[in-house]
Order: sequence, then structure tokens, then C-alpha cells
Amino acid sequence: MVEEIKKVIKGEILEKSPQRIIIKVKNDSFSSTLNALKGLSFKRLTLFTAVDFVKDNQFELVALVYSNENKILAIVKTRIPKENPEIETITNIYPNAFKYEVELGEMFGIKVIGNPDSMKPFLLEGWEDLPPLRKDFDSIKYATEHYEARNVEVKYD
Amino acid sequence: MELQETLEEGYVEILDHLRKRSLWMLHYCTACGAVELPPTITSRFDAERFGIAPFVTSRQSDILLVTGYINIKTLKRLVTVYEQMLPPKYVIGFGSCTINGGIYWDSYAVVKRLDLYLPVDVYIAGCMPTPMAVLEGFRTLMKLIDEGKANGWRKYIENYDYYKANQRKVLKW
Amino acid sequence: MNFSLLMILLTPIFGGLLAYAGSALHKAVRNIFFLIFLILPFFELYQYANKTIDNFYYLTVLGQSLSLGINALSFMLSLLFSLIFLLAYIFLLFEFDKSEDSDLAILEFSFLEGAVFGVLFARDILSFFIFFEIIALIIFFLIGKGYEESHNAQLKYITWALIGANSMLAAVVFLFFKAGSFGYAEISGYLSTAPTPIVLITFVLFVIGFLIEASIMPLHVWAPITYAEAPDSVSVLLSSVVKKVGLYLFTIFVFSIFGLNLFSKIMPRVFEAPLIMYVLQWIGALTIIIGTFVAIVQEDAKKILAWSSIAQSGYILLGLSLGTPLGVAGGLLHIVNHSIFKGILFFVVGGVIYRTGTKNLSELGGLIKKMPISFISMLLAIIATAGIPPLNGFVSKYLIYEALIQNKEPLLLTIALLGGTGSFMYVYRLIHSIFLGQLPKKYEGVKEVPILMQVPMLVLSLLALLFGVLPGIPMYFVSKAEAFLGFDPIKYTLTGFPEQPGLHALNVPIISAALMGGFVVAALIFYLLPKTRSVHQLDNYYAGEILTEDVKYNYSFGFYSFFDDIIKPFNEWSIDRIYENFVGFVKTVGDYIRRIYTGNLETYVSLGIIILTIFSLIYIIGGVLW
Amino acid sequence: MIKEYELNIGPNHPGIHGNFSVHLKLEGDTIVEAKGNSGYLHRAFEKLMEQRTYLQNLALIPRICVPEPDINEAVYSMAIEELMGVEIPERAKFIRTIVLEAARVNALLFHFGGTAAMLGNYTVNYWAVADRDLMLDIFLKLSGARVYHMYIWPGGVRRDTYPGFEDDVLGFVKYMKDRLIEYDNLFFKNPMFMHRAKGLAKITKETALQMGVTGPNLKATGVKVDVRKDEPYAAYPYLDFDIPVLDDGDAWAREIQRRLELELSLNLIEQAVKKMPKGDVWKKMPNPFKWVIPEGEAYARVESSRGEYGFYFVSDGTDKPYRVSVRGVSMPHMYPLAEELLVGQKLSDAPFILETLDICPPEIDR
Amino acid sequence: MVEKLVLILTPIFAFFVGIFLEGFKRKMVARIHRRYGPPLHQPLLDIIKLLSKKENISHGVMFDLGPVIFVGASILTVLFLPLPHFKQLTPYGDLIAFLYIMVIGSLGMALGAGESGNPNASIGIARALTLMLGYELPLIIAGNTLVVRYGTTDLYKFMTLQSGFNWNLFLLPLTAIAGFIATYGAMGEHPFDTVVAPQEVATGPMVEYGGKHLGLLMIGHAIQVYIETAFFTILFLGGASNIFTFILKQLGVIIVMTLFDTVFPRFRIENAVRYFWRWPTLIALLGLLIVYIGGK
Repeated sequence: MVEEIKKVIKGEILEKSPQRIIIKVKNDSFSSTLNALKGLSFKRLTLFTAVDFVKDNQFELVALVYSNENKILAIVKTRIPKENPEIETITNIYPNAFKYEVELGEMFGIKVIGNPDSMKPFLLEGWEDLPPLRKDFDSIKYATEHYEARNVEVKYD
Repeated sequence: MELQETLEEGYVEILDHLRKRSLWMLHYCTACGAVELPPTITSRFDAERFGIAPFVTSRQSDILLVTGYINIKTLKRLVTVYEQMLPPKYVIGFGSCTINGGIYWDSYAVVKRLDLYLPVDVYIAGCMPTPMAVLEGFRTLMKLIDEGKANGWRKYIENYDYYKANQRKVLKW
Repeated sequence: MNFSLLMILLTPIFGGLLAYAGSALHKAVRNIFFLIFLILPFFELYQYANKTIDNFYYLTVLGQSLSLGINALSFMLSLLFSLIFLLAYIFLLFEFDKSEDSDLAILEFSFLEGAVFGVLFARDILSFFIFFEIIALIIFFLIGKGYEESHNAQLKYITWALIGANSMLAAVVFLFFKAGSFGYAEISGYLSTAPTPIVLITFVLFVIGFLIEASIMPLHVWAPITYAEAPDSVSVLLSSVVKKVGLYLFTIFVFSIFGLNLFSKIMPRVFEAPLIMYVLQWIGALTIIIGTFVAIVQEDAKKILAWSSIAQSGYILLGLSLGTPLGVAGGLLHIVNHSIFKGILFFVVGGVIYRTGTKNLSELGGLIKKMPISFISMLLAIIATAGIPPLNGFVSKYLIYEALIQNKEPLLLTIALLGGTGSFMYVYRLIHSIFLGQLPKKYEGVKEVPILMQVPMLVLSLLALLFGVLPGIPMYFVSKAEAFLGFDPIKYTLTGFPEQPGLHALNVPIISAALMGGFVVAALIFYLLPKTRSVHQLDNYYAGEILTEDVKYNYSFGFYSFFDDIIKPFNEWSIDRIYENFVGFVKTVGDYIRRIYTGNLETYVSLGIIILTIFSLIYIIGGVLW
Repeated sequence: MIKEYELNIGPNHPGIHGNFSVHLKLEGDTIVEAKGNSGYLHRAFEKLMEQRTYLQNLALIPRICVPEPDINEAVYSMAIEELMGVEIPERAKFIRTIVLEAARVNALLFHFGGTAAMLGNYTVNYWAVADRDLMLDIFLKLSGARVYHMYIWPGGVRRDTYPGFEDDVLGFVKYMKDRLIEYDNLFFKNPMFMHRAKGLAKITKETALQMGVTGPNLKATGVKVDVRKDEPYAAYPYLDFDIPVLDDGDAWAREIQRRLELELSLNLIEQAVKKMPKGDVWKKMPNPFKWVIPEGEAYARVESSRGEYGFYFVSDGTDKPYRVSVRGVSMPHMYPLAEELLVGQKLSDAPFILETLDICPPEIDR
Repeated sequence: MVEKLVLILTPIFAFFVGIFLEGFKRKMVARIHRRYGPPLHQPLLDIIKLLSKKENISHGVMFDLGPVIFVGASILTVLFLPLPHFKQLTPYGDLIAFLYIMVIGSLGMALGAGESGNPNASIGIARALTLMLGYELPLIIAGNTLVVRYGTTDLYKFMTLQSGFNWNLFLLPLTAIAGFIATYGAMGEHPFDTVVAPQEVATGPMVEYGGKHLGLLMIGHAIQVYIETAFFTILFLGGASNIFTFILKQLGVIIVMTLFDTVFPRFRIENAVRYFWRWPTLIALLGLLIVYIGGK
């Protein structure tokens, strides 16, 4: 299988285990890679998410696609810069990516071009702060500032 | 109107005594604690023998069960629903999350104390409280009603500004 | 003073002409002029109470004297129709207040009333035919002043009116040549000895003409669109007057001219009625059930009323064609009652349209707080329509049901009762979609209709309540009319009916009193308890979500869509659809004869008249030869 | 002409399971547009996990999915074990299997109760939830908690079974098998249920594959995909079983599929209890308070009662996870599958259709 | 004098019998669910609780009047049902009038619920009326059969004519079955509970009602339970010779209904109507045919 993938996809391909293939591609060939993988029986998008690599000042987009026939999960990764993050939509390839893309916009501030609901609220209502899943957003600070806690004096005796 | 006054003064104790035997809780699974409500209601623990039954709309119900953590999106609905309910109405805080935020003390999406936003009559501690604990909570509420101490709804009217201010701070209304 | 019948007939026409002339001076002059002439007939009619006049000759045609007459039945109806004309006129003034046509409309209106009196008073087949066709023609013109689709409605109406006219004309001409006279009495005399086929053919031809006007299935095709698209005051007239004129003629012809005895002689009896009457009973029953079911799924306020009107005339036909004292009493009483409550409904809907500008139910809603008087009127009217005590619709339907039980016809009774339940569905839909539910934002400024416009509704509502609680009042007239038709009138009291063969005792005031007692008890419980607090309509259960103003949450479109699913299979081969297909076919043919098919209305009318003349000639010649 | 009106099912509505709402636009009785509205249960699990140590997270994760919490623990442990390269003891594998299957039985019973309630058959609802309680009692004895057990943890399970555990479990299995006949008679073979469910909201194989549907919803369309067979974990390789599959893809097939899986689970529990070896239940690992996981990434997945459930796990070599992304099963089932399935359906069927998809809102919100 | 006294006391009697039947039903359902169940007087406690609410909300005059009309009309309907040895108001109105009087209560409730403007309420009402059209057909045919058989429409006569063991249940089993199904539908038990189906329309017409409004509706409902069961008892179970047998027979009706109630999921509304128009109607027509041919 890996050989077949290597034929159609340009990028770093790593067979981690018999059922896991990691594919690292360039930003601009992300959707074409997924398209090609779909042709290679990777028909199901299992997960589409992002990781905030704050040290590299980059987002890593991760799409997990699965092949029912070969029972192989391909982890497709790409990196995009953190300033004005924008990606092309992949809903034309995997329709169920729609809400994952909305979530990317809400949780990371990644704008998805071609997705009409991108950057619209999905889980959060009236959120005005930084996108919460970014590493530079501090949840503890936000929670202590905004929500009053019960003052309980703990006595150890 | 005379009857009303008589009801208010003379028979209030009898009424409370009868009223506590019929408590309808709102069918609103606000959070994960709702998973222990079906066992409470259904055949094994059978809350209906105390006159406790789930009811559908806010107008019909007496008890608002806040079953666990309160997301701010949910809090907005909770306040709306609570204000739609008809007094006397009671709020039961269910699980530790309603008391002090519980395990979600550091979450940006969850408020920590329910009693800042709604007047709570009874808390049921635990994560999550077992049906036995839930029934004990209901029994406590019944006792409070019988003694005329379950006055959360009066507190809400008297301290309306306080509650509204707290709500506004969180909900950006 | 002593007025002749001709004068009653001409009073409104004079009034109309004077008013038309007076409109040159001032509108108010015209209005008041005409109002006086509309009130005059009441006084003129007063002297004919308890009188039967049979032959007031007024004209001689073809060597035959044409005559007018009055009897208990036509007296009752002319009194009722005068009232409805008066109320409809008041309504019309507001409806046409901005229209250019109002003068002409009033003139036409006056001629209509005259013609209606003419039909009621006619004692020979030629005068009734002429007056009848005048009604059709004026209605044709009046419909044209209605809503967007009214030209289509005109076309449909005139087509069917011509079919009816042709069919009646054939019978008129034929009978004239056979009997040698136009007079009802002579015709009746001739028919009693005539051969069976002639009796049957003429009867069917006449009945087709009447039932088209009464919009009985399967001759109803014109009615829904015409009722819906005509101006509101004209819809009232269509439903409460013109339809009843058709049913009046039916009654007169069946019981007075042809006579049940004649039918019994020439055909077998089924379920204690002559065969042809039994067929008519079934036609009535089918009209009830189909009309009701179609009314349930309508989306247009006036279409609901139109179909409801069709269904209710089914009740009347069913009652009349039972041919028993009970049934005829029920049918006649329902003529009166239906005119009253359907009048209210059309007036209220007209008022709503006057204020909101739409008759589309899905756009209305929540007007109860804005138009309380209209709401109460409609509430009474729908209770009457559904035949629920203590309003007037109940008593007449009750008589019809009891008559069916007496005749031992469980199937027809089932259909009639089911139609009652069905009518409950569509009237609720009507009142819910207009007055209950969410008030759309754009109607927040809507006001109650002007006081003068409320008068028609309120007068009729009071009548509906009065006739409902004290059914003895209308029964006084009905039993006389029944006696005139040759039946033993049923026993009645002011409060209802005593126990008598075939009729269980009924006492509406006791029902009302018990109902009131129940209300008082419930209201005591209710109002002694803690007070209620009014909330805004947006403070509503929305499954925990928060309602905002821009949400349209009102359930009004497709109110009975699940019912629609049930009856959809039957819709496929409905009469209307067959007719539509036929029209489609005709239109295709019409493409080939484009020279005639100009799409211009006058062409059709003139064409119709030409065809009518040709047909008449053929009939006359044919009649002579035969 | 305005034809549409708007109606909400949820959050405060018996027609919805959990705190979740579906915003409907209807024409008469027919749905023309359905939009899910999530977020009422959003607690930011993914953020919270980044703030806590690995052991602290163990207490947090079961709460992601309420009706079937054990899968979270299993997935979490499997991801960490994969990153650390740990192989767990045999007995732990079997105990894990029993616990996971028992949790599946629980979730399915809960689900059947919900389905029956959506159709108005409260008897089945009351019975199913009460029967589920019997298993919860065993969990209470085993782990000390009824709902959130925190029993499976990295390296195996927290402690060994109590004496008599086997008998308890086998007793439950026997009882459930008897009860299943009653459920069949009362509900699954009920003509009214067949009438309501047959042919309703049919999903074709192609749509299901394209939308990323997994679990019983997919198996009911005839696709034999199951993590237990495709990528065996815990003790599944040692057990002898076959995945049931149906072809219809409608609401009825989805329910019957679940019912068959319930039977399968009972069989698996029986097998696992009988084959369970003796030995350790926890691979000795360093001090749990100071766990440090090597840098890397892993995707661990299990077959939950609703479908494939997984964690995408990124570690940067510290004592806290760098990023955990939860693959909630219900996400593709709700968005966009349910939204599209509901269009054209009657309002009366909407709650039932949602229920047959077995949507668990906390998985979507997280 | 005694008759008038009985007439005045009947609604109260009906209310308490209704409460008893409802309470019994809840207890029985609980036992089928394998649980203990609420006390027998639980419906009464619920009503007291609702009536003693400190504040109530209203969406308008009709919203308030709806429950009032419902209770008032229910009281009226009770008066038109004969009791053993007491004709009540039956000399002033017969079966046909009774059928229409029964509708007044539904009308009141429909109007009240309609004014709340809640779509759930409106859908519930639309369903209720459609369902009514469904079950009325077999009910009417069954009623007609009796009318044809006995040649009267008087409810009291129906009762006296069946005295002894000449119950219509035994004499006209088909008609009785159809009448039972129709009454069952009128009671809104499963599978015909689409009107209030909480999962679909959130209790339908009652959605906005709470407090004393709902209390009144529950009072009315209790009376309605009495009416439906008494109606069936009078028509098919031979009425009764004393009041205790009467209640016992009503209880029997409730017990049989509950047995069906607990095992069925609910119909969709259109299927419910189709069902009513198919099987019960056919059975009723068959019964009618038998009476028409044989029993004249």
C-alpha cells in the first residue's frame, strides 16, 4: 500500500506500523493529497483537526483518513504559518469535514476558504477572547478572572 | 381575593404539607448528571412513589434540576427557563460542579457556582450522586417545603438585582 | 298602505337608480338614499305575513299572463334575504370606499335584490327563469370587482351558469309547449299525468340548473374560486342568498310542482323515499363529506368558507330530499341558519382582509387582541358552523340527523355526523390561523374594523345565538313553510322540541343553562385562585431556547398536512381535476380556433349568449316537433 | 406566501437525548431544514487535558461520554501504552474486554430505553434502565463507582477483580439473555415498532461511507467494519466471534443491529469470563504521579456502542499531554448525516430518527 | 327533589371517580413497570399543588377561558349521562346531542391552547382534531348500530334495555369491540397518544399551561375519564343497577385499557387515522350489517 501511495503523492511518507501511515505534505498540496488518497480507497475522514506548535509559530493540520478495504489509517499532516492562517476547504472531498472546519475556525482561528460557516460560532456563544485551543490562551487565568469561585477555607487538622 | 388571603395565612401549612407530595421536575438534562436521573425515576428507585415525576415544559414544572456543570451557553437557557417557571419553584444543584465548579474549575466555558445566578434550595454532592443520594436530596427538599424553608424563589425576587448583575457579568446580556 | 308584490320587487331597483343618480351630488346622499330603499322592503313585506297570494298578474307574454305570488316559504326567505342585503350593503360601502366602481356596484346590487325578490315571488316558470338569469348576470359582473383571480372566476362562473341556464331553458320551453302554460299550477297539473320519461327528464334538467346555483357536488366546480375571488360582500350574497335561491327553487319544484306523490307513483321507494330522492340524498351526503374534507386542507380563508358553504348546502339538500316532515324542517331551518352563520364568517373574514390586506391564512395570526369584536363574532359563527349547542347550527343539523334516524339510514347518518366533526376541524383552523397564534410584527398596528362594519357581524351573531337558544322563533316560520309545502309540521316549542315520533325531546335553554352552570363553577375556581400575570407572546416555551422577534414560529401553513396525506389518493380523481383536464383539452382545441379565442371576456359572454340563443331555438323547434 | 415556521427540539425537550438542540424549519408537518445546535455541554476537555498531568487526566476523561465512560479510559490508556511501548498483562486484557463489553451493554440498554421512550413505549424504557442498573451494581463492587469507574488505566487495570466477580457477571449475562426474549416480544417484534421504523430514514451504503459513519449505523447498511475485528485490541484476538451485519439501512435495521450487538456483547462477556487467565492486572510502571510520556503521536481507537471512538494524542515529552483531539463518534452522525436525514421527514419521526442514530451530545461538544 | 340534588352532586362525584380511576391507572402502570407506584390519591395531590401555585401566567383572555370552558363543558357533559336510577338531563337531549356536547370541551381547550401561540400547542390541537375525525367514524357507526337495534336515541333507555345480562358486549360483540377501540382512541392512550406526545410536541396543547390553568385542565381530564368510561359502560356494558357496580364496570374498562396502553409504542397521526378508518370501521360496519339484516 505504501508503494502505491508513494506513486501518487509527493511528500514524506512514513509507515509507522502496519496500520498507520504518516504522510507529511506541503501546505499547498494538502487537498490534492487527500483527493489522491480518496482515490486509493481512503474513503472515510475520521478526524480533521489542528495542533498549535507554538514554538515553531505554526499550526499543524492533521487529517486522519481511513481505508475500510485495507484497514489502514493515514495521518496526513501539513504545517501552516500562525499569522493569518488560511486553508482551502476539503468538504468537496469529504463532506463530513464541514463542522470540523468550523471548529478549526472557532478553536484555532484558522479560516477555511470555501466553507460558508467558517469563523462562525459553533460551540461557543458570544466568545470574544482568543481562540481557546491556541497555546497562548490561558484557560485557568480566564476562568479565575471571569467566574467567581466559592471561598472555602480548608483546614487540615 | 379573600380566599387567596385565607390560603396564604391559615392553610399554608396544610398546603405545604400536601404540596411536597407532588413535585414535578423539569425534563432538562443540563449536563452529565442527567445520566443518573433515569435510574432514579425508573423501576428500581421509582421516584414516582414520592410524587416526583419528570415534566416537559417550564410552565408545568416545580423543580429545576441543574444536573452538573453549567456551561455559559446553558446558563442562559437555565435562567430563561427558571424565570418561565411558576412559583413556588425550587432549584436543586446536582453534583459538585454546581457547588464549586468541581473538576472543571479551570475551564473557560463553565461557571463555578450556581448560587450566584439562581437561588439554590438543595445541593446534592457527589460526582456523580447516586440515585440514593438524589432521592435523599428530594426528601430533604420535601422536608424543607414542609417546614416552609424552601424559599429560594422568594429570595430570587427579593434579590433580583443581585442575581441579574451576576448573570449579566457572565452572559454579556 | 298597501304595497303590491311588484312594488317590493321594484323598490330596491328604484333605490339603486336613485342612488346612482344621487351619487352625482354626494356619496353620503347616495348611501343614505339607498339605505332607506333597502329598509323599505321590511315594511312592505310586513303586510304579507300569514298571507298566501298565488296570482298577481303583471305581464302577458306569448299570450300567457305571468304572475307573482307569495307564500310562507318565500315570505320567510324574502325577510331573511332583505336583512342580509341590508347588512351586505353596509359592508359593501366600506369595502368599496376607495374604489371607483362603488356607484356601479350599488346599482348592480339593487338589481340583484330585485331579481332575488323576483325569483322568490315568481309563480310561473318563465318569470323565475328570467329573474334567475338576471341574478346570474349581475353576479357575473359583481365578481369581476374582486381579487386578482376574479376574471378566471368570472369565466368559470359564467360557463357553469350557462350550462344551468341551458338545461333549465330546455325544460322551460319543453314544458311550455307541452302544458301550454307557464304557470306553476298548470305545469303541476300537466306533470301529474305526463309520461314517466318526460317527468324525469324535465326534473333532472331543472334540478341541474338549481343545484349548479346551490353548488352541489358534482356541479360545484365554479364555486370555490368564485367565492374566494369575489368581493367579500358579494361572497356573502353568493353564499347566503344566491345559493339559497337555488335551494328554494329546488324545494318549490320538488314538493310543490312535481310533488313527492308523483315520484312515488312512477318509481320504486328506497328507504321510505322515491328512488330519485334517495339518489339526491346520496348526492347531498357526498357533498357534505367531500366538501368538508376539501375545506380542511385549504390555505385561503375564503376558500375554506367556500368549501364549507358547499358542504353545508349538502346538509340542506340531504334534509330536503329526505321528504319527511322532520327532514324538510331540518333542511329549511338550515337554510335560514346557514345564511346567518356563513354570513358572519364572510363578514369577519372580509373585515380581516379590509384591515390586513391578505386572505392568506399563513400570513395572519394573533389578531384576537387587535380585533376582539370580530373574534367573538367568529367564535359564535364557528360554533354554529360546527353544529355545537347552543348556537343555531346545532338545531337544524340535529333535526336532519333525527330525520335520518327516523328513516333508518345509518350510512347517511354516519356520513353526516362525520361531516360535522370535519367541519369542526376547518372552522378551528380558520379561527386559529386568523385570531390565535403568533401576531406577526407587521400587524402590530392593526385596529378593529369600523363600528358600522361591526354592525353586520353583531346583528347576525345575535340572531345566531337567539335562534340557537330559542329555536322556536325560526321554527315558527319554518313550520308554516312546511305546511305550505304540504307536510304535517313538526311540533315545536319556543325552547326546542317535545317528544314526538322519530324525534327525541330537545331543550336547548336547559343545555345552555347547564353549560352556564358549569362555566360558573369552573370560573369560580379559576378566578378565586391567585391572579394571573400577562406575559408577552415571546415569553413562550421554545424548548428552552430564547425566542426572538424575527422568528416565525406560528404553525399555520399546512395546518392539517397529515390529513392531506390521508386524502391525497382520493384527490387524484376528483371532479375538479376532471374538469381541469377538460378545460385543458378545450384550451388546446381553442388554439386552433384562435379567431374566436381572443382571451377577451366580452367575447366569451357574447359567445355564450349566441350559443344560448341557438340552443333555445333548437329546443323550441325540437319541442314543437316532439 | 410564508410557508415555513420554526420549531426547536431541545435543549429542554423530551425528544432529545442530552443537552442539545435541533432547530427545525417545517412546512406543515414536513421538515424542510434541520440545523443542529451544539455547545451546551462544551467544557473544553481538550484544553483542560493540556493543563493537567497524565494521572489527573485519568479522572477527567471518563466524563467526555456519559452513557459509556469506559471507552475513554481504554482509548486514553491505549494511546499512552502505544507511546510508551508497553504491553499489558493478559489478565488485564481480559478484564478490559469484560468491562468494555459490559459498558457497551449498559449503553445499549440505555439506548433502547431511549428509543422506546421516543416511540412512547415507557414500559421498555423503565425495564431497560432498571436492568442496566444491575450491571452498574457490579461496576460499583468492581471499581467503587456506578458511572465513572476510572478502572482502566495505563498499564492495565487499577486493581484486580473482587472474589465472585465471575459469578456476578455470568449471572447478569444469563439474566439479560432471558430478558432479551421479553424485550423482543414487547418491543423489537412489536408490530407498531416495525410499522414506525421500517423504511424510515434509510441510509444507503454510499452515503454512509462518504459521511464518515461508523458503528451500528454503518453496519446496518451492510458494511462490515468493526474495530474489534479490524484492529483488535484488548482480548478480542483471543475471542471467537463474528460481527453481525444487516442490509436495510433504515431505522429498523439500526435498532435491530444494536439488538444483535447486545447479544454479541453478552456472548463476548461470557467467553471472556470463561477464558480469563490468572496473573497480574497491572504492568509495573514508574510512579504514576511523575509519569512522563515520550515525545510522539498516536491514534488509538476502540469500537464503542456507537462506532469508532478514538484519541489523536500528541506528546512533547513532558508530564502533560501536548494535544489531545477526541474523535467523537457522534460528530459525523449529527453533522451532516442527521441534518440531511431529517429533511423531508415528518415531525413525529424526528426524535425517533435522532435516537436511532444514537447521538451523544457530549462527544460533539467535548 | 332528590333528583335535583343528585344532579348537582354528580360533577363532584364524577370528579372523584375520575381521580380514583386515574390514580388506579397510574398504580397499575407502575406495577407493570415493576415498581411500587404513586399513592392512589396522587392525581388529587397534583391538582392541589397546581391550584396552589402562587403566581400564574396568561397569554390572553382566551388562554384563561380555555380551561374554564373545558371544565364547564365537562360538567355539562356529565349531567347528560344517566346514572343508575337517575335520568339526569337525558330527557332534554339524546345521543346525538351528547356527541356534540362532548365537543364543547375540546373546543374550549383548543381555543385556549391556540392563543398561547406555541407551535407545539397548535400542532397538538391539529393532531387532536384529526384524531377525532379518525375515532369518530367507528364510534358513530357503533352508536348507529345501537340506535338501529333499539330504535331509540335515549341514553337512559339504552341502560334500562340492557338490564340483566343483556349487555351489548355479549349481544353485539363486534360493535362493542369497535366502540371500545374508538373510546380507547378518544382517551388518547398509547398508541393513540400523538396529541400530547411529549417527545414530539412537548405535551401538545398543554405546553404553555401551568399552575391553576393546568390544575383546571387536570380536573377536566379527571371528569373526562369518568365520561368516557361511563359512556362505554352505558352503551355496551349494560349500565348498572347501582352505583358501585357502575364504578366497578368503569374500573374494568380502565384495567383493560391500561393493559393495552403499556405495551404499544405510538402511532404517527396519519397512520392512527388510517387505522381507525380501516379495522375498527370495518368491524363496526360488519356489526351494523348483522343488526340490520338479523336484528330488525
